[in-house]
This record gives sequence, structure tokens and C-alpha cells, in this order.
Amino acid sequence: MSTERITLAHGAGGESMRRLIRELFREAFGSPELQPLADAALLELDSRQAAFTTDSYTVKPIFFPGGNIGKLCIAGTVNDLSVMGARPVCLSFSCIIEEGLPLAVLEQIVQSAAEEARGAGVSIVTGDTKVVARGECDEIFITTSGIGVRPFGKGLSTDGIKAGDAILINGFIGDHGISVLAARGNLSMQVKAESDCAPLNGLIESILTESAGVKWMRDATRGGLAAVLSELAEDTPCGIMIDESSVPVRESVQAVCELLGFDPLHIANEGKVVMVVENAEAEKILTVMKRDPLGAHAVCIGEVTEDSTGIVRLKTPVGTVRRLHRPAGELLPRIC
Amino acid sequence: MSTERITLAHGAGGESMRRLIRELFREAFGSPELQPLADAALLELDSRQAAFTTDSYTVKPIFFPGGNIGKLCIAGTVNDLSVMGARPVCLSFSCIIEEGLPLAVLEQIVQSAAEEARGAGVSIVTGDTKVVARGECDEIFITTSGIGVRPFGKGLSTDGIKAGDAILINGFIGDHGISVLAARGNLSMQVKAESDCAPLNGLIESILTESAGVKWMRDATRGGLAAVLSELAEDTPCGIMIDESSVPVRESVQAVCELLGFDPLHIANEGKVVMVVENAEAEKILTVMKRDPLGAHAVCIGEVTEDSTGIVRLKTPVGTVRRLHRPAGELLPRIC
Amino acid sequence: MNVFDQWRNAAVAKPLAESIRSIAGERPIRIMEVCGGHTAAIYRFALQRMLPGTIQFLHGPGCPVCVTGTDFIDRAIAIARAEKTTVASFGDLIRVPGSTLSLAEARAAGSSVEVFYSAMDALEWAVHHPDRTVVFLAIGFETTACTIAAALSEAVRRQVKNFRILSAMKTMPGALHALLSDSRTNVDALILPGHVCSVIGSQPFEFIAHELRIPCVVSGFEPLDILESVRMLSCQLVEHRCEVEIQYRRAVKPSGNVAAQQIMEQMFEPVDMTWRGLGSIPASGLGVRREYSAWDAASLAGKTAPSKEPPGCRCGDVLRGSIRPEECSLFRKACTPDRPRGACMVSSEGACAAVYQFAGAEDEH
Amino acid sequence: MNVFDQWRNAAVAKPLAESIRSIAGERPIRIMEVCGGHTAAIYRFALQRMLPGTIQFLHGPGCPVCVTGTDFIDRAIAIARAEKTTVASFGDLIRVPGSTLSLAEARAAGSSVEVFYSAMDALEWAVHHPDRTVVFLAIGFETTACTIAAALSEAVRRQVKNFRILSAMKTMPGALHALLSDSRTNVDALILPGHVCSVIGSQPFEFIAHELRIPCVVSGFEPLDILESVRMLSCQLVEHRCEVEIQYRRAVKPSGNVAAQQIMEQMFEPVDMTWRGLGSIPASGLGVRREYSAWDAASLAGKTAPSKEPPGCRCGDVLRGSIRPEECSLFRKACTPDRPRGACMVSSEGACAAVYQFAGAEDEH
Repeated sequence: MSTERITLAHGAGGESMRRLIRELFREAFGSPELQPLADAALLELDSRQAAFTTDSYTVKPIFFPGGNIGKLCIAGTVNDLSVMGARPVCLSFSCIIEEGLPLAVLEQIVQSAAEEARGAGVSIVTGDTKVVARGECDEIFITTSGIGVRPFGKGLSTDGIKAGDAILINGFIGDHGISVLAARGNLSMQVKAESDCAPLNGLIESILTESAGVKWMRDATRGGLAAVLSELAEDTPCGIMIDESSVPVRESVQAVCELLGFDPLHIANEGKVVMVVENAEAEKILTVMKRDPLGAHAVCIGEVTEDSTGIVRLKTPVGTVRRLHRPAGELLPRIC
Repeated sequence: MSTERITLAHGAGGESMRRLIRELFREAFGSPELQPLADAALLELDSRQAAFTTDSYTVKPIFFPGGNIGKLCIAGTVNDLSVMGARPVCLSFSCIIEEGLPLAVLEQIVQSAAEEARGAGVSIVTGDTKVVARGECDEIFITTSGIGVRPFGKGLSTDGIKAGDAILINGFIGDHGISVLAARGNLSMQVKAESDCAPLNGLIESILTESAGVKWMRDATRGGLAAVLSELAEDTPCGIMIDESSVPVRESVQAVCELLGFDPLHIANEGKVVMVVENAEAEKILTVMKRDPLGAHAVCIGEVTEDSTGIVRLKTPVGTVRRLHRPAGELLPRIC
Repeated sequence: MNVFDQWRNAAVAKPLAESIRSIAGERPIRIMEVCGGHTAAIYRFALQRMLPGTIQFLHGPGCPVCVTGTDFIDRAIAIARAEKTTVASFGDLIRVPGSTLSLAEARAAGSSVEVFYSAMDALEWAVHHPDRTVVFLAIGFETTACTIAAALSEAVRRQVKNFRILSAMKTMPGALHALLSDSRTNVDALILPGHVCSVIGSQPFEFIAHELRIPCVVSGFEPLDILESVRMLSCQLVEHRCEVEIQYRRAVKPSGNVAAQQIMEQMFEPVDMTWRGLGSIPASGLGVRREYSAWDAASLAGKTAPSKEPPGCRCGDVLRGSIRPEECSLFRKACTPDRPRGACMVSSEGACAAVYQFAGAEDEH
Repeated sequence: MNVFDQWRNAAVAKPLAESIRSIAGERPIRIMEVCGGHTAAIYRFALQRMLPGTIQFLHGPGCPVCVTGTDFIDRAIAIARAEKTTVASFGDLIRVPGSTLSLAEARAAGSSVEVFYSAMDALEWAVHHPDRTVVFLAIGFETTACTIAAALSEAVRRQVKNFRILSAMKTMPGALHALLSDSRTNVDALILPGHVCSVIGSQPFEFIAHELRIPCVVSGFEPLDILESVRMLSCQLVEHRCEVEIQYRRAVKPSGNVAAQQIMEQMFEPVDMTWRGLGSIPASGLGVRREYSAWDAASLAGKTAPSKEPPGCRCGDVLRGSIRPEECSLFRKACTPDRPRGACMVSSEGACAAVYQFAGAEDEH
């Protein structure tokens, strides 16, 4: 088994594919709804209010410090639902595999995805497998979609945001993008960076359960913290002021960024949520965050302001203020 | 615009990508739930009973007689929901694009998908776009997921199937697989075949509304009619007997199959549903099917039998009976 | 109603089967068909079931993929490993197990293997990839060989120097001579390969009727063709005639297709050839003529380790008609079309694949 | 608390800015920085806002990508079109518009363009792709040139024959001589490029202080480095001194890095070089030495049509410090980092990109 490779027959709908599905996917994902040979999974949702999301993962390399494409695709989709105030319930898992991928590699990816889903308490209920000829894709691409139900967060929107609200983040930024970049092996330096890739639904659910002070949140993926904040500012009648010195950045990540001319605020994360919260609740929410290992380094990084409507301002470490824009141009391809 | 090509910047999360999403995807899909820059779409479903499905489309070539990958991915996902007795409500649309794809090609694909979704009465509510470097995928892959609600078909399962039930199909088989094969341009003959790719939700909803006689159904995609029937037989305590002479196959499709040693029963369809129905309702259901252009050639192709439990038998045109197996080995790669 | 219905018609088939039954009576008749197309049709239309148990079909060495030896696969894989070399193959062949890998597995592991439906397509591909040496795996009988000859002739005319042929092409008459002369072979009548005869005619098979005293009929591939041929063979046997009759008149003339024969003769010459199951048979293959050796890939094939047959595989016995596929202990267990161990399980024309796919309505699950 | 905090500290920065204010008084001071790293840092930390309006930063020709001419891009694209040729480039460069396409667009249209972080990586890639000619686009100042020299030296040692260099490498001292001697240039003081000086030392810039009578400070790249350098320049001006002082003592010695200088001298020789905005400057570039011409890609570059600058683009004026980026009519309208029209909008070290990305907290939306 260990030297076997994926061939086109594994995607051709015949016995090889049935065996792959039965022995690998169903075994690993093993949820009662998963009938891989049915056309769709049948669900009984807790609520008619749902959230629905999808993402394709093409990260290169497929294994990187802190994770792999299997872990990433689960965490990413769980987070996309969670930040909308929904409780992730079930996921789909569809992969496009390049002929020749060692079966052992696929197994490892599928196991990671399964573990991650179990850890996050979500079920993988439906899926698909396509195999394309060598050279027609790059190892493996995975697309996950997810359904969440919305017991919390009815009021989550930019509407209630007002001057004085605090802006929180649950820890260090830039780890994912830089760890993937370093894993490509073409930086001439050693980089100590591990992807922060993790499902945040537990953290977010705790916060929403313990405090009604959360007004809005997003995970800071492609485009980094800067993109999320820019989007937020454009969507409110207020401004945003960030204190750069308070934004947690690991020294190793900062060093790579300085060398390559990147701004850590532009680098992708896969386990970071930005929250706008009522000022009076900020301390309490930070306390809840810090109880969770995924929020151990949570801090307040700024606040919503009356002035400078629609823009994000950044107080630099030397005390000056400049505007923070979303990244423009191509930064790093295939980090997610 | 017309000579422009997709570059990595279109997938990098910056302004190029925002413009692509705004000017192409949102413009084409234009559903109220579609907030391409939000992480997930928020939905209000009609029922808590839902169906959920996903499929990745890698068909090659991406344009073929009767359709293209954009039309195909919508029809395929709509059909996967419909055959489970669910009414397709909303879809996700996630694409992985090869750098260098002409923007005009992407536009055409997205327009096809949008039209098809509109025609089928489903909304595309969430999506994702990734761009990979030239040579890292083959033009474009699309993954669609779909949510359906289940107002009908509570009883749809193999449980109620019994000897005497009729097996119906809504028209000619093999058109999709052969049309895609022919579109590759490496058959030395001219083939007149058009993909049957079409969303069947309208047809199926009419039938379920007008008759309670439908017991089970599937669309006959990868593996063709033979795969669907084998699966059915394995899942019932009955047998299946098919009359090969009554299975509609176009002469052009048959001719290609004879030449290449394929069995039309093994060739993929993208607009064909196989139904097991109560015998007494068969005529009525055929009448309903035939009212719909997608069911104009609907016929009864066989019946459920008491004997030969778990297997599919085929009465050949010369009057002999043989077993029908699902296809084994790799038939045609990348037809879907 | 389509064009195929005229040859697939129960209203005609049933009386025909009755007539065979009454002609043959209780007489046991062992009929060998030597074209994979016939084998496939016999199973696909379950023709055996229309006939008395006394009439049996034996499957001969007529599936081009099946008779190709393991050594040829090994050589093709060795060639595919070379830099800037692409092996061009018919689809089925890439799934035939070699000594350690199939070409499909070699491709999955990184070798360049492309699938084509014709040699001419492979030639065009070579023209569009001038930086690669394209080695076309030429297998098949006269039917295919004449199309390969046409492609080679075109390559020579256009001086396409990066296109080469690795030949395992085979000719039917010599092989049948060897097989039918073997005392272990027990055949009462022969269904001759219709497509091969459409190229070389029925005359090259006359020796079977006259020297070996076995009745022959050149048959078409539709079920009514085959039943009609069985009827004709039964008549010959009952009447103690030994002739080569042509049932497949809509495609076959006794002299065949002269233009096709000429192009084959122009490009190829007879060579000794190894057949899976039959071993080496003198002058039973076609090689590229010496004057076109620049297009011959035989010189490219480096040394490969001695070929090993898959343990337990009895394809050789199947191809000689000495056992039926079901009698091989790997059949449907270790060996399936999805994971074939032997060549006869690969092609849709292989006897094992045909039995796997079509047999067993009453007898198995 | 990380290592960067010591140089990014408001508690130190504020008194330092105060001290500059009191030293300079009302005196207008125009300071040019000629390293893109300084430009980026000035905007990123909004240093202008700490200083009196009388102190102004002018941005010189110090961004390696920006000073690379359109003709070089055109030649690189022409090379990339050749068969079996891969152009190896630093990341930013591929987004610089050429006369009709950028390298990124050429890649999207099918040319082979690979991005590397160092010449050594490109060399390794060439070793692993022996069937391709790999042309490394050598741009940059002495800082980068010495690493390229090391890679070239390695290629020569290992006789990697499919690795070649297309050089647009530039040297700072000659260019500064040309720029500062130009009567249109109006500069009171100079922040010298810290990284370049870490390689060639501060001595090659002494002529600026002594001949051209412009005070110079070699500065580091952290905000406190730059503020400190501004203070040192203000002192020189107030005290009427013209010296080359070194603020960046943790990295720069007056004599520089001798080993790095040696390897550059060994592999490269001075050539005339075209600078965007400055035109051709004698002996201001580095070419591959004649004895290594087998590794020089200059001969590969076929003829290209005369290069055309993007209509309306004023990168040349920006690079000479004659206008600020905001004064270009394309800025932030037709020209953005996402769809750059001019080179200065591409690199994070380009003045236009820096202004686009960092400027405008109070003044724009």
C-alpha cells in the first residue's frame, strides 16, 4: 500500500475509486451522513437560518510547518462560517488529485482533515474525487464547502459599530503566509515559523456565549489584517485606528518581512480572528480568548474612531500616524 | 478587455481580484445573498430538512458540443440534489484558474453557469477564486456545492422497492461522454453527438408533484446507466431486469461505442435520471416526463424482479439474458 | 430504430438458433474464434445461451493487447524512462502489467506516456513536439498494421525524424498454423477474423481448410453474423466439407484490400514474433523494413531484465484455448479489469475481461 | 518585545525629532535618499510627519527595479520567447511594464518565467533543468551584484553551461556623480545607501562631500537610524561641514567588505549602463567579464523594436527627484500597484508604491 500511487483509475468511477472511497475517505471521515456513493447527504439542521461557504485550497507546498492542505481546508471553512456567527455543522470535501500522487500522501492529508474536523466537532458528509493526468494539476487541490446554523450572532453586522469600540485579535499575525513561503525552500535563510492554521469555532462560540459585546468579526486570511480592516472601514460610517506596536508579530516573521519588503499586516493568517467589540466588554472578551490556547496572545490592537470615516489609520511605533491600505498587487501566490 | 488574460494577481486577494469578482462574478450571478467579499452567505431555508452535495469538474475540453464546464457544473449539482428528492435552493461556485486563461473564456463560462442557474431557479450565493501558475492546472477546474430543501421525496429510498416496479429513463444515453470524447478532436471520425447536460430539477419536481409513485431515482453520470443500476440492485432485496432494446441510444453514439469497444450502458450522462416507480403509475409518470423537452424520449427500460437478488440482468436484442456489471477499469478520463 | 437493429434482432436470431440446433443435432462442436471482437460479441450478446450445450466456443489468440508479451511492455517502459522520449500507445495497452509496472503506473511515476486512437494521431503529435522522440507502440494484426504502415509512410514522406515505431505487430495466418498444428489444440471449426480478412482476404487462410482439414467461416461481428457463421460451420461439419466460406460478404473479398496489402509490404517485412501463450513463431510478425530503420525504435530499446509473468497468471493457456477464463484461479479474485494481473483481463476484447463483464446472469453474484 | 523594537521606539524618536527641529531651525533642507529601502521606511513610519515642513525628503534612483529600463524588460521578454529558454527573475521585476507586455503577462501568455529570491537558487534550478537555457535577469546595485557574482563564480567552477546572466547591474557612485552634477538637481544633503556601503564601504562616496560639497551620512534602515542620520546631516549643514559620516556603524566600515568587492571584480567589469530617468551613464554598470562570456546572455538577446515608455509615465522625473509621485497625473488613477503603468509603482521600494501604500492618513480617502 505504501508505495502505491494514485492513477487515473482511482477517479474513473469504477472499482478502484469505490475502494479508495470506502477504505480511505469513509474510514477516515466516518460520519453517519456520509454515504459516499449517494449523490447528496441528507441533513436535519437545527435551524432554518444557515450560513453557506466554499473555498478552494491550492497551497504549495501541500505540507508546511504547522499543517498541510488537509488541515488547512477544514480550518479555513470552519472559520469562514464561525466569523459569520454560525455554528459549523457539516462540510463537503472535494479533491482533484494529480495522477502519481503517492497514496500515502493522500492518506496523510485525509487523516489530517478528518482529525481536524473531529477536533472542531463538524462532520464531513459529502465529497467527490477527481483524478487528472500528470501535469494537469499540482499534486492535490481540495475544495471544501460548509453549512453552519445560526444560533448566535443574529446581530453580527457592521451596523452597530460606533466610535470607541475596541478592535481585538487573538494572537500573532503573519505566521501562516511566512511558514508556507519558507516551506517552499527557496528562501536562503532558515525561518522558524509555523502556520497558525486552526479552527476557531470553539474560541468564537465561547466568546459569543459569554458576552453579547461582539459586534462584528472576520478571519484575517488572504490580504492579512490590512485587508480585513480596510473592508471593515469601508463598511462603517466610522474610522479605524490601529496601534502597530500592539499588533503581535513574531520576531522571525518580522525578520523575513523586513528582508523581503513585506508588511506583516499584509500576510495571510489561517487562525486569526479580528473582532470589533463594545469597549466595556473588551477586557472580559480578552479574558475568554486567553483561556483558549488559540487566544493565548489575544490583545486589543486599536479602536473605532469618530473621524477619518472609511479609512484605517495606523499609529507607527515611532508615534507617527499613517494610512493603512489593503495590499495591492500580487504578494505570495498559493498560500491557501 | 477581450485580449486580457488571467494573471496570478487575479487570485491574490488584491484589487484585480476584487474587480474580477465585482465585474464578472457578482454581475453574472447577481443574487441578493452573494456578497463575494463576505466569508459565507447567510440563508433562510424553507425547511430544516436539507440535502448537501459537492462535485469538482475537470472536464476536458472545457467547451464541448452541448455545453461547457460552466453549464455542466450547475446542471450536475442541481441534479445531485434533485435525485435525492430535494429542491435545489442555492449553490456555491469555486474555481481554480490557470494563469493565462483568456478573460473572455472565463466570462463565457461564468455566463453559462449564471444562465443555467437562472434557468434552474437556483441562486449562486457564495464562491471563491484561486489562480495558479501556468502548468499547475489545466485551464479551469470548478467545484460547485449545493443545498436543497426537502419538501418532497421523504419516502425516496430503496426500502419500498418491490418486484414489478418499473424502471424509467428520460431519454437517450451516452450523449455526454461521447460528445466530450469527440470534442477532444483525436477521434479520426466525425461524430454527431451533443452533451445532454441539463438541470433536471424542473422535470423531477413535476413528477413528484403529480405522482406519488416514484420510489427511488439517481442521475446516471460517471459509470453510466450500468453503474446506477448495479448500485440499485445491491441496495435492494430484489433483482433488476433491463431490456437492452428499449434503452434509447442514438445511432451516432452507438457507432462510436462499437468502434472503440465501449458499451453505451457504461458511458456518462449529464441529464439523465433513472427512476424506479410503482408499476401502476409508470404510464402516468412517462406522460409527465414527455411533456418536458428533457423527457421527450422517456421510456420504460425494465423492471424489478423477485429473483436474481442483488444483480442486474440484461435481455439482449437477440433475446438472450446476461448479467450487467458496472464498468471496471478506466473508461474515459475527464468527462466531468 | 437504428442501423444496428438489423443485426441484433431476436425475431431473426431465434429461428437461426433453432436451425443450428437441428443441423448440429447431438454432435459436439468446438468452435474457435480468433478475433477479440468475436469473443466480445459472443459474451455481450450471450450467444452461447441460444445454442445447445454441445456447441462450444473456444477463444483463440485474437486480442491484439492480450497476445503482446510482457517483454514488449518492459521494453516500452525502459524506452519511456529515457529523457525527452514519449511513448505513444493505444489506450488499453497502457494497463497491461509488465514485469514490475504497467505503462500507466510508469506514467503515474513520471514517465511520458501518451494515449492515441491511431498511429496518425501520434505522428501529428510528434510533429508538434519536435523536441521529443515519440515512440509509437505498434501492436495489432493486419487490420491495425495497415494503418500504422500508412502513418509510417507519411512520416517518411515528411521526414519526421522524431517519430519511431516499436513493433509487436502480428500476422494471423502463421500464428494459426502454429496453434492449429499443435496436437494439444482441439478445435472442430474456426471462425476467421473478419477485420483481418477485410485487409488480407480469405485466401491466406485456405491452408487451414485444405491442409489442416478444419472448416472455416469468415464472420462479421454482429450477433446475427456470428450465429449465421455457426450455422455455416455446422453445415460444413455435418456435410464433411472443409472450406473457407465468407459470411461477412459486406466487408470481405477473397483477395482482400490490395492497396492496404501494398502499403504494408512497402513499409514492413516479416519477422519472427513472440506471442503471449504461443511463444516465438517464425515470420509471424511485421518489422519495419531495413531501409526505414531511422524510424525503427528497436535500436532504442536498451537491455531490460528478463521478463517475469505475473505469478499464477494463465493468460497463455486462455489464449491457446486450453482453459476458459473462469478456470484461472486469479479470475475475478486477484485479477479484475480494475486491477488486471494478466493481459486478457485488460482489453474489452480479452476473453477474461469479456467473461468478467458479461457472464453470469444466472450463475454468479 | 522583539529585536526590532529598539529601533522603532517613540520614546527615543520624539526627543530625536525635537533635537533635529532645534538644530535645523527655520532652515529649509532638501535631503535625498538614494536607497529604495530608505524611501520605503520613510513612508512606512511616516517620518516626514515628525519633522518640520522645512525638512523635505527627495527620493533618488535607489530602487533597483525602478531604475531598470524598459528596453531591458523588452529584451528579457524576447529571450523568454525562445525555445527551451527560461528567464529567471526576482519577483518584483516581472510586474514591470515593458513596451507591450510585462514578464508576468508574457508568462501568462506562455513564456517560461520563473521567480527566485537569489541568483544561487536560479543556478540550482538550472542544474536541475539541464535541457533548458536559464537566463538570470541580473539587476540591482552592489549589494545584489556581489551575490550574483558568487553564483556566477559557482556556475563557472561547476561548469554549468546552461546558466547565463543578462546584466542590468548598476553601481551607485557613478550614477550619483551624474545625478548630483546635473544643474537641475537641487539637493542639500544626502542619505547614502547603507546596504551598498556595507559592500563597497563609504570611501567611494567621499567625492560627493569633497568635490560636490554635499554633506553625506551612511544610514541604516530603521526609523531611528534615519532620524539620527537627518540629525547628523542637519549638524553638518549648520556647521558648514561636508563629510561622509557613518550612522550605520553596526553594518558599514569605510572600506566595506573586501571579499565581496573581490568576487565582483573577478566576475564583472564596468560597462556603460542605461538608467531609467537618467539615461546612459558611463561605467555605471557591471557586465560579465569577457573571459566568462559563455555565461553572458547579452549575445542571446535578439533585436527588439525600439522601446516605448508608457504614455504619461513620469517615473524618470520621480527617480531624479524632480517631482513627487503624487505630481504624476497617472498616480493612483491609471497607475496602481495592482496594475502598474510605471516601474516606480511596482516594487515595495519604489517611491510611487511607497506613497500609494503608506501615505494619506489625513489627506485622502
